[in-house]
Amino acid sequence: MTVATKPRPYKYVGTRPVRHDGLEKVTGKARFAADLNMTAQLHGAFVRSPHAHARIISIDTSKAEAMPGVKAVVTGADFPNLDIKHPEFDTAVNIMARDEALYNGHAVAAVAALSAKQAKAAAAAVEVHYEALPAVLTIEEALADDAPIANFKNRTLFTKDTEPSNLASINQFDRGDIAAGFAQADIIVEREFTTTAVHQGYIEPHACVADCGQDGKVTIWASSQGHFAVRSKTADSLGWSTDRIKVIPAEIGGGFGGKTTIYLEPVAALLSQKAARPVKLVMTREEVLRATGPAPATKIHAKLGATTDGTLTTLASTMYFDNGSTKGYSALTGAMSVASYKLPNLELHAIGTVTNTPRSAAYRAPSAPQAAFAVETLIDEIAQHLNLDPIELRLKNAVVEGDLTAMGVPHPKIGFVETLEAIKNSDHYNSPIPKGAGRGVATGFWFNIGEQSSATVNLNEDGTAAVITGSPDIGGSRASMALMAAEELGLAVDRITPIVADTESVGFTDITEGSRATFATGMAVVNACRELISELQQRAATIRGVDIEQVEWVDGTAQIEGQDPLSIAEITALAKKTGGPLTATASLNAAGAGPSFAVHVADVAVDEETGVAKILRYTAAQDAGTAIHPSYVEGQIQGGSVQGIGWALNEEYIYDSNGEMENASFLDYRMPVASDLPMIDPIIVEVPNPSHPYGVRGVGETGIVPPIPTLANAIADACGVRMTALPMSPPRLLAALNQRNGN
Amino acid sequence: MKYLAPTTVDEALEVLRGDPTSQVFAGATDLIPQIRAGRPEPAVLIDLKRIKRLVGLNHNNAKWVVGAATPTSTITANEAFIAAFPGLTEASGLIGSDQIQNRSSWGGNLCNASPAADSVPALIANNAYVVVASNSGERTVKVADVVVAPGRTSLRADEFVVEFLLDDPPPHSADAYLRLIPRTEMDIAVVGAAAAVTLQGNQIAKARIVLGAVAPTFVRVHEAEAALTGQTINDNTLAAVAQAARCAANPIDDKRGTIEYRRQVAGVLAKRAVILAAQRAQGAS
Amino acid sequence: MQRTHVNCTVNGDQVDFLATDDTSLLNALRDELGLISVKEGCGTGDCGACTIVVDDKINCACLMFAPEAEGLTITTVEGMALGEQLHPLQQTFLEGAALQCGVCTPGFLVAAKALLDRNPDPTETEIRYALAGNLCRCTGYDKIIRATQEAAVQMQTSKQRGAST
Amino acid sequence: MAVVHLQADHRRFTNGQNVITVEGNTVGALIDELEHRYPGLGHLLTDGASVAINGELIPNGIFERVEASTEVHFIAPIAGG
Repeated sequence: MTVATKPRPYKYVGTRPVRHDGLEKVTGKARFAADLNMTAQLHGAFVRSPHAHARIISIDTSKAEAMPGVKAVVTGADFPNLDIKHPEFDTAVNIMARDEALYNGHAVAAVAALSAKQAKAAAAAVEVHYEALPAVLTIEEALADDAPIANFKNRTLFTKDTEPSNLASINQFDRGDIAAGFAQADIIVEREFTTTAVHQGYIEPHACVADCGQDGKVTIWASSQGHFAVRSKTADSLGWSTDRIKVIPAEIGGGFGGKTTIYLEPVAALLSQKAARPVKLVMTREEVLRATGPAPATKIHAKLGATTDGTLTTLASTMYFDNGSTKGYSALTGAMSVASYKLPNLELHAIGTVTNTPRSAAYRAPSAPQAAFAVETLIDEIAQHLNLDPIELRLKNAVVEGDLTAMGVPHPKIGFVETLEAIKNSDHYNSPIPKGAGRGVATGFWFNIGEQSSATVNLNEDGTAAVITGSPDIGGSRASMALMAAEELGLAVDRITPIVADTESVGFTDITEGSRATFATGMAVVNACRELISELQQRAATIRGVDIEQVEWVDGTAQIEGQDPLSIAEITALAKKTGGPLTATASLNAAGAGPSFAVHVADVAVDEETGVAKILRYTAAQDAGTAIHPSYVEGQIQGGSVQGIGWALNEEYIYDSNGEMENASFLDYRMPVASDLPMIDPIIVEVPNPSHPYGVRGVGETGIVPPIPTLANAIADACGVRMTALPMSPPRLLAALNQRNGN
Repeated sequence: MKYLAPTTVDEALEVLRGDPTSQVFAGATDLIPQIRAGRPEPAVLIDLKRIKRLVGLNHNNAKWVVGAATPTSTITANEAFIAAFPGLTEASGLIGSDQIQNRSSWGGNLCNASPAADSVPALIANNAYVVVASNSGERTVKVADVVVAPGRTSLRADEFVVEFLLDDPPPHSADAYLRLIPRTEMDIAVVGAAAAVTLQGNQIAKARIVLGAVAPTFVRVHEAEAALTGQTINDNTLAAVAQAARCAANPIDDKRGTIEYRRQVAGVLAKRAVILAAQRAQGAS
Repeated sequence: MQRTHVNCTVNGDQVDFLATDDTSLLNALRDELGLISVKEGCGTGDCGACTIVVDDKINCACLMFAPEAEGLTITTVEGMALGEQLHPLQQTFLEGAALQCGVCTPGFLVAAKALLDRNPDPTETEIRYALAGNLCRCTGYDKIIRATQEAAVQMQTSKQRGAST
Repeated sequence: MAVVHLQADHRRFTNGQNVITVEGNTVGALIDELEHRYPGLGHLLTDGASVAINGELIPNGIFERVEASTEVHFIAPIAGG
């Protein structure tokens, strides 16, 4: 279902063609990184720290090197030591430990051998002498007065501190006067929330193949969200110049933020250089869970005040986000994501911690779901206390264009109110709550970003086209690029081939993250098409012997008054005689990313004897700006919702006292399966972003923000318990029910 | 590692005699993940699925003989078996996804010796036996006596389970199995409870109640059985069943559940399994 | 290292390969036969990305030793289309946008086909449980369930049409 | 000359001031001037902040021209997943 603010004026944009890469994916031909094999290829394996924190005294690789089939071994000593202030310092250290192992699972050496089995055996034969150091595993432990230092190279961001500390970053945002604000409030609710680390859970483990030539140049086939970033991070980690590295994007089997950073590529490149043969590295699922980025665990204290008419006056919150082994921005983005309400008085403290757990990575609207869990729960409680409809209360306080975000900048044109109204008017919200169940509502927001993108559009001799970009396609973006090009050129979408090109075949393009691909790369595609259209007009003028001013471009044809129109195919057929090939390239650093808002509603039944929560019905509305390919916009909304549902109900990192992850498998890291869920009904709201030629906002991230509080609020409605710790798994929910019952 | 697929029990025994560190397997759905997780690799893998006697169900003279390597999906597709043992069917059908169901077997589920195995509480509740083969001949053992500790069975290294024996349930009898997992599929039981009851009029003439995943091995809840015997199903008897199950549970805290949770839910599931089994028994001939 | 010569039928072809005895069938299919649709998402039977049909029943290829394949008939998604004619499920997955990254798609298609072969008219709940052994992290399953329902309808309709002519 | 809005984090450099009028024709010049007046702040604004001009996030801020009435917000960096 789509709710648009005005009728759609487009011929192709907004239609649902079969995606161009679909056929390969339903016939099993699509090549992901682990599917690629090179002649004379070696297989790699890692040696990983069994300690959560240890000094690496020595590494003896001699036994491993002497084993059958072993062709190369690398350790931290083979990598350059970056300056501690280098932006990729932490990435490089995370890829291969130097003198300090920072978490259980941290790579300390790697081996390449003829077979994967030989590599594994050799990795087991690498002798590492560790001196175990005291470890900190939780936010509380990191903050304790006598806490050991988790990472001796960590310096706190946004401070002048030069000594190691367990704080990753400290930030504060404020406006108004919170003391006055709380004094003005008639009702104040205050709670503490905790969440554990969760994983992005992409089904494809990290994989790459690197082939280093005698000239020292390496070609890397990688599954990533951004192959230009793979190139730059690999170059930085190795101290190589960028021109030595070419990265060819393989199909990517899910990322959700987790493949915005790298783990394997510099190691594969170095092993390949040492062995003078191609090297393939593929992580096991256990390695993925133990050694790649989860989303941060959090501890959030929040206090919210409102007047009896439901006006939110004041929010004060202290948010701790655990970055894992190295610093990051998680706390900052978490705190900034609390931006959906006018809230005249605000004070947010955002503190990142460092612990001896895997380095956290971005995960879909990074840090916003945790913050929304806190704030949207408190809003629900206020609505409950004041006996107000939760949507009405939010409508009363919802930000509109010109209202300030948490960081103080005014919002551009946004569709929060429209999205709230879409749920308010939905069949779901107006249906009776099933007997014995509860209903919850919550909202979410994500900024979305622009960044750099490039696109080249080539017209072929027969008038078909290739649209070449540098944005890896993780959720159908190739189809979106083709649709925008089709709309611009007036060319049927199946006559356009969208291509994701390697780092040497298209202009620099930032990572597919921050819901930016359709927005920013789409803008580059549109710009290239527009340049191409001027050229087509020029060629048409030449063919017909008229001035270019007399040529109009209408619906894929050059129109000249009094003459038959010229189609693209007719113009390209004469390209050789009118000036050569028809091609255009555009690059940009996109401004004007439009925030996207989501509002979810869920009906949940709770088995009060076992603590099992079952979702009976789920509806998710989100402002897409404009849905270029509505099916894939719905897919983003549905996928984000279900990741949020998993986070809410069952997903969690469980460490033993030594910091070893106890549930590093898909059996015990419990992501939702099909039978856990109802249909996820999507409602696309369209409030176009004025800064994009087609009004795109970007839809990838916001969908994961509301589910946690939506389900927490539904559970509260169903059985009267306020869940403040994730996951809301059966043992936790039953314990809360027991407490409610006074047991 | 060496793979062998004998076609007779004797051939398999011969291999076992030659190398007692050999590992027999049927579906390998537990074995392969265990090897991946670092369990020592056996020198010889003995695939039992090519031995005809180990695959299939037979129903003769009110007795069921089920090959130890029979895929659980074969068992749960047998209409007569489903009618006779709805609870054991449920339990067998809960061992993993459809993909796993086509590989998993009672023999593997039992000999993996996890206290969380789904089929075993229901087999014990139905008083099942196994035929165990060794070079000194065959012997019959109660399923209840096979698992002695987590990961450990009472079988000797040169023995393996050939088949399961079950009697048809007496008239007015039925069974049920319930388990608690956080998801709806693809999990290991946090608590499992099986009940088999025989009715005489409105009263329970006989009951067997067995818990899984709440102690180092499976727990027969004799007190609950005693509380039911000669009684009707009512709030009092059910409360007694739940109380007895909670007391019988001796669980651990681990990544799958807490002591408190397992104990409490053992009571809930035991009670619900009894209700379900009794309802079925009322409808049974 | 013990290697076994394995003969089996894969996607209708008689094939043979040499496999180290402890190799998983997943690795043998990928490395020896080039069937890259069989993906390793977990290696422990928990994600279904390597779902294949073995003698008419779905299995996780990661939970089989390669020598077990001797004499068996195996089908992967590479063998699902009839020449250029996609299986109705492949068509409805494409048209219904039932895939995003596509890495779990082959496993889902194989599992869904096995379901429809055995139960041509499944309920939504039956589909959800039949596909519970396959993890998808992109779609939230919604469009996969709908595409399977749609394929069931199409297959029923074309069967009826076939029967009436 | 422009009106610069700083976040709470930056105020420790500016004795608590969060709205400051600064001389300069470009964002870069504003940063230089702020660094001159409040040593350490410039580094934070260059490496650890995004820039919004009259409410719109500007990706490559330092060369952006500013006028007397321009509102410049230095805000925390935003990424995505």
